[in-house]
Amino acid sequence: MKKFVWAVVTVLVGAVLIAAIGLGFHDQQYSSPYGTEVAKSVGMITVNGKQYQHVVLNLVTEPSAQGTTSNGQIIHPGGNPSWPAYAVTNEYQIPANAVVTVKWSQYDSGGVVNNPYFAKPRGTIGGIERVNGKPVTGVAADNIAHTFTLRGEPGVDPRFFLSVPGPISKLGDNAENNKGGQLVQFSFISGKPGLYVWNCEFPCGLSVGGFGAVMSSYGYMSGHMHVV
Amino acid sequence: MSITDQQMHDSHDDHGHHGHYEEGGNHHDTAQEKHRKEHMATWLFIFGDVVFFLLELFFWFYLRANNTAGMWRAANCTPANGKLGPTDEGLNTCTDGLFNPITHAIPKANPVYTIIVFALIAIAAAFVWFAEVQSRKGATKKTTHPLTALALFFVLAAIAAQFYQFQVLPFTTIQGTYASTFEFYMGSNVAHFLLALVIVTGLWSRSRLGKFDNGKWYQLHLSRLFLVWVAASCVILGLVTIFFA
Amino acid sequence: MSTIAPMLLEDTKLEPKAGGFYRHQNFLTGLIVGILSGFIGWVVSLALLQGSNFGSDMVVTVTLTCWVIGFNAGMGTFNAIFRWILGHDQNHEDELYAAGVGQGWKRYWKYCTDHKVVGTQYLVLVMVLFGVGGTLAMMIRTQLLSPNSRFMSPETYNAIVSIHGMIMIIATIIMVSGPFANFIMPIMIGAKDMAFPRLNAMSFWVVVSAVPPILGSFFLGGVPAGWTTYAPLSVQAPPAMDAFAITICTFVISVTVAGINTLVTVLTMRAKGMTMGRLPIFVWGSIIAGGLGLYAMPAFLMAQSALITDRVVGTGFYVAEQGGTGWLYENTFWIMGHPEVYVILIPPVGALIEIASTFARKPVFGYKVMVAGISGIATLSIMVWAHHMFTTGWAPTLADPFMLTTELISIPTGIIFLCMVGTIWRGSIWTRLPMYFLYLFIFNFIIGGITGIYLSDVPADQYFHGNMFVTAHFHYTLLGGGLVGAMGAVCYWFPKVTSRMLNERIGKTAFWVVAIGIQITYMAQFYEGFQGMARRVANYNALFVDANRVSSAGAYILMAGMLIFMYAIIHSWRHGKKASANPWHAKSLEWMTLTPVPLENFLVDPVVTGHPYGYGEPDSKPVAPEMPVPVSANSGGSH
Amino acid sequence: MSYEEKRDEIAEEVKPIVAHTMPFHKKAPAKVVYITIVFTIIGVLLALFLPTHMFPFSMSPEMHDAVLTFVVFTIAAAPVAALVYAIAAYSLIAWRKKGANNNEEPPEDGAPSHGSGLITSLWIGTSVVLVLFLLVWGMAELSAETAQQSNAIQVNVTGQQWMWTFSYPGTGVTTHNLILPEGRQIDFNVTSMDVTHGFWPVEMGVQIDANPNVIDHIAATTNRLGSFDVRCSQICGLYHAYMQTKGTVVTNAQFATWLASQGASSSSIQSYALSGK
Repeated sequence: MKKFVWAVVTVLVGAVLIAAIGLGFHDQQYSSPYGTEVAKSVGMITVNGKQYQHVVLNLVTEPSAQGTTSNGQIIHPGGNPSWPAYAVTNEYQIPANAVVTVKWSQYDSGGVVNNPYFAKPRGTIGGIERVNGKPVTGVAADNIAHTFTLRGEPGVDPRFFLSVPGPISKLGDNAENNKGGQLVQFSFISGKPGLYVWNCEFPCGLSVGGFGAVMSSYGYMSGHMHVV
Repeated sequence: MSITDQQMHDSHDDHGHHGHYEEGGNHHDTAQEKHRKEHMATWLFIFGDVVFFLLELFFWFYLRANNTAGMWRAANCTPANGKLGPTDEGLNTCTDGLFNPITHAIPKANPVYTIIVFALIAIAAAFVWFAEVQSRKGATKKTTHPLTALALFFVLAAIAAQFYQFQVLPFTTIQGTYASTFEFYMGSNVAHFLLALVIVTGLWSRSRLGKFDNGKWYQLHLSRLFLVWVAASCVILGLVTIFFA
Repeated sequence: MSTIAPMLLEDTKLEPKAGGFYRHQNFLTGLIVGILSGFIGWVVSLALLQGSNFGSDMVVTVTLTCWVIGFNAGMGTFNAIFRWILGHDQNHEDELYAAGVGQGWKRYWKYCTDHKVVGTQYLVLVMVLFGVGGTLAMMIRTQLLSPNSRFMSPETYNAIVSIHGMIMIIATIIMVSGPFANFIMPIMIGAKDMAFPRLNAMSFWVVVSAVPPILGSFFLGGVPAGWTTYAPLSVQAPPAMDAFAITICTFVISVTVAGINTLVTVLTMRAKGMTMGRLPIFVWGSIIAGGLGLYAMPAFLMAQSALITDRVVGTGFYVAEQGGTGWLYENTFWIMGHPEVYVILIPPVGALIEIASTFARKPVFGYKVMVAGISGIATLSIMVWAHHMFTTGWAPTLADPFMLTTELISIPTGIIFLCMVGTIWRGSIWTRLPMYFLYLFIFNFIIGGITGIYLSDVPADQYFHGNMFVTAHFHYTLLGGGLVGAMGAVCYWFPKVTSRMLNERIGKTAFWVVAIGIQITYMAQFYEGFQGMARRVANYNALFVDANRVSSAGAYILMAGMLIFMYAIIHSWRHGKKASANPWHAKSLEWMTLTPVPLENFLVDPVVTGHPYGYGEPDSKPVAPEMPVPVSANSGGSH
Repeated sequence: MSYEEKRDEIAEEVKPIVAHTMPFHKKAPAKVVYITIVFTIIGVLLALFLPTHMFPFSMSPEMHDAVLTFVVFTIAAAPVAALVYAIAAYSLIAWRKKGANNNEEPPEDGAPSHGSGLITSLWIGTSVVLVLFLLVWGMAELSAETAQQSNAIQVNVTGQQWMWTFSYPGTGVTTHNLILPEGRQIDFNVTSMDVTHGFWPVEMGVQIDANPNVIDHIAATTNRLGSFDVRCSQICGLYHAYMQTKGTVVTNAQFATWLASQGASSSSIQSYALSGK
């Protein structure tokens, strides 16, 4: 009998140990210290004869993850200074079935996107985006810094899709944090409630396809969109 | 049931010729058993190395067959056409390994250095073989020591020549799969030569101490087996790089 | 009787000779020298290489290579080579010291040449590796408890999937070949040790040095490419991939050395009368697996060293832009990968045949057919690699021939089943713990084998490939078959290895929990596969949630079972009932010597007069359980 | 002391365990056959009725082939598995013995048989026949699937980290949601921008890797309206799990309308629809 008590104790100790290791793996994730950026409501809007709640979400892309934003916050404490990043967090929250207007300040340099499909805005209202206030149906495929590509998660709404390219900084290859910004503005109608992922489809990393390094590391050019 | 003579004979060789083998070694064994084991192990090691070697050849011929452009890049990857586009969406830039576009033709390796390298290691193997033959004839360290010293010299020369070839190659590893495979072959030569260096240094040092005197030739024999294989693999790789470039 | 070799029976103190620094080397010096050497490598490479192309990959590669070399230098792996070069060959006393005489428990932390010490070291290492791999498996199943799980990021999830896979592959390759082909196999053939005791110790400590790099990969960005690390994804991966590849290259050295050692031992060191026709099936399994490893591992070395050069010096073997192709990696990898599956499986199958014969109290059914079957599997396994590549687009015209060779493997596999159930048939089934695992093996391996048939067929494989069905299939074979067989082997040889009996009540509890856990976990995964869930995904469609929850629940049960089994081992090792020399009244040679087994195994050189399965034979010679018997005393059953 | 003397001395000291020849169990084989038949029937019934509940809805003859192959192979394998299970189970039930001394000592020995050439030959012969059947079945299915049909159309599939894009050559239309016309053989030309991906339109029952700088071909025929999943079956990095999308099979008229709505000219739609080889 005593042996069986000890066997149970072993199982419990093992389970606790494994759970502790699990927490270790868990804690290193989703580690943006700045929490979730929530879109601000700006009233109601009518699109195609239908009334929606209208919210505004601010995005920033910076060329150096270890630099600071215009608020003086370090984007990725301890991050690689040569890696670009979405600032200051990579977690966003928008309401479901609402019109979301995104104001995206893009400060990074760039080049040719792998697939010209991503040089055009996809899934935005009217199929357009505004670059510094000017409506355009796309950015030249060799003038792209990043894209904001949002898709429905497998469990939520796999048909939901949004992708918008951002042109390279006005400073070109000498891009600096918070300098030479391009303001990209676009609106889309959000999908069902749930957790969506977004990432960048511009090859801003190293190695094969430009998708190594920063692009394979979660939290710089990738993150979550909470649709509530 | 009694043990028959045949069964007694099955697993025990006769114990008669200790004189031909070096004494000592594993406390379980007679020298002859030790020789038999090490002989078998040497061949098994060579077997594993042969598998690796055949795969090296496979890499060479597979990549060569797969690519038609200079330096074995993809067929459409020529200086004139900087894009790889299997479908109309494809915009993979045709680059070297560092994202630089390919803009000029690159010469292939000079076979002279390849020949020098495999000649040197073959000579080293030949000296070890000669030392073994002499030792089998009962030679003393007066003969084996100079011979192994010469072998050591040629192994070192082969290593130096191989590194020199690295220096004078007209291409670098990143410039196409011909360059990659060629330099991989050279790397595998270096690895072999370093192993040979350890062995031949041992032979040289031990022959100086007279360890191969009085017909104790078996370590020379095993070393010779391996060195001949190293030389053979180097020669075959070299000829492949020359005739199937 | 005890006058034959008193020095070997008693734990005689051998005083270290003054000045022999190599006698003071142990795991601690290995760690110190390894870390120091790695640190120096890091500093130097950082100064010289960082900032150049592929800089961080170079730094990681140099640092970890320095660690591996340094650890082994500190451990004493290279001593023999230096001594050979200098002409200071070991004398008899040195060898006794190296074999651990007079060092008590400390010898387990040393470069000890005694095959029994090495076997025990391997047993502990295997348990540790299964603990690590199992913990990672629990992470995976926890992440998959729900769709949109936020337990881990996809990056960490991919890293865990990859390292779980590789750790488990390493652990399963050595799970029987390590402990039992080292501890038991030489005794089974009546040898005094392995053919090359120093290489034997080397094979162990080299694996030990290979473990930290692969675990370190978690701190280097994680390996995102699965255990197969298909290029070019693995070329794109973070520096963790360099650590992974260094682990593989190091591990290959260990398996190669161990394979050579096993083959030479069996081919040259059999006792008098131990003809090849009298070898226990386990010994056949060990040498066939050893030989197969000798064929497979160089291919792994080739695949991974070309990957390292792609990452570190910019060669283009697998990079399309430079003219390379991932198919080259895939071919080379599976030329290793399929034989490797049988390197894993054949030794446990051999052990289970021993168990079947001992606990059914019957000779092995069709000894020669069984050996032919195992050899047939090994031979065919080198000709089937491209069935892993049916859907890669490589050489579609080769689908038919590879379908043929793959399906042919079911013939020798069928023979193994025939011999197993044939041995049980009309036996006296003695239901001790090892026999339970034989039954579980038969149950699981039939499922694993039959699900393999669908995967061998190209039209069906086009649905099941890259799908959870494959995951469930190979877990049924490697865990449900291989690991279960290894657990049976642990139970069977536990008394010989530890001198104590395994507590069967705890063991049987563990058995039932494990058996049920396996069925729940992997049946649910088959179901996910039918439904169409892809492998290695951090997130899945809500449609799969039920099957995933069942599978995770099963995995937790499995974890509990494994922990109970671990407790049974640890408890029995410390407090178990003292074992007699031959508690199973078995007839093979390892039971004919004392427990604990003395150095050099036998007090009198054994002479074998028959095959080891003489159960139920009228002229069977008596078996002396506790005696230092000089004879495998059973008759030569004619066959 | 010589070896023989020592051995004889030990042999005298130890009490021999009496070998026991088990009586021949006349009815055992018949009973095993009964159990085998029962197990086989269970297996066949499961094979016949379970797959329809497990596999997703079939959208193509290729998927139908995969399910059919699963059923047929299960039926072929059922008797083999049943026989092994029956022998193991029967042996355990009929010949299980508790050992002496509270199960510490083994029971008496079993039948000293070393095997049977007849049974072994029968077993191997049967496996050879089964393997031949599997092979012939597989080859027949494979050649049927790879046959080119006259109404085939081309679809270019591009995998990249971590998206699928599909284009219809000549029309200039590119999409991330795969739209296919009904009743056509679709020739997928699959390639990748970066690493290896696995193009897997799940309910279409086919699968092929997308490799950089190579075009792989796979064909499937749409024989039903509806939607299906497209997943990546080859681990491809960070967002591998998210690299999936929906496909839809629509009527030919709807398909043409959709192409037009995406900006394809009517002449390009016309020539695309006739693009089959």
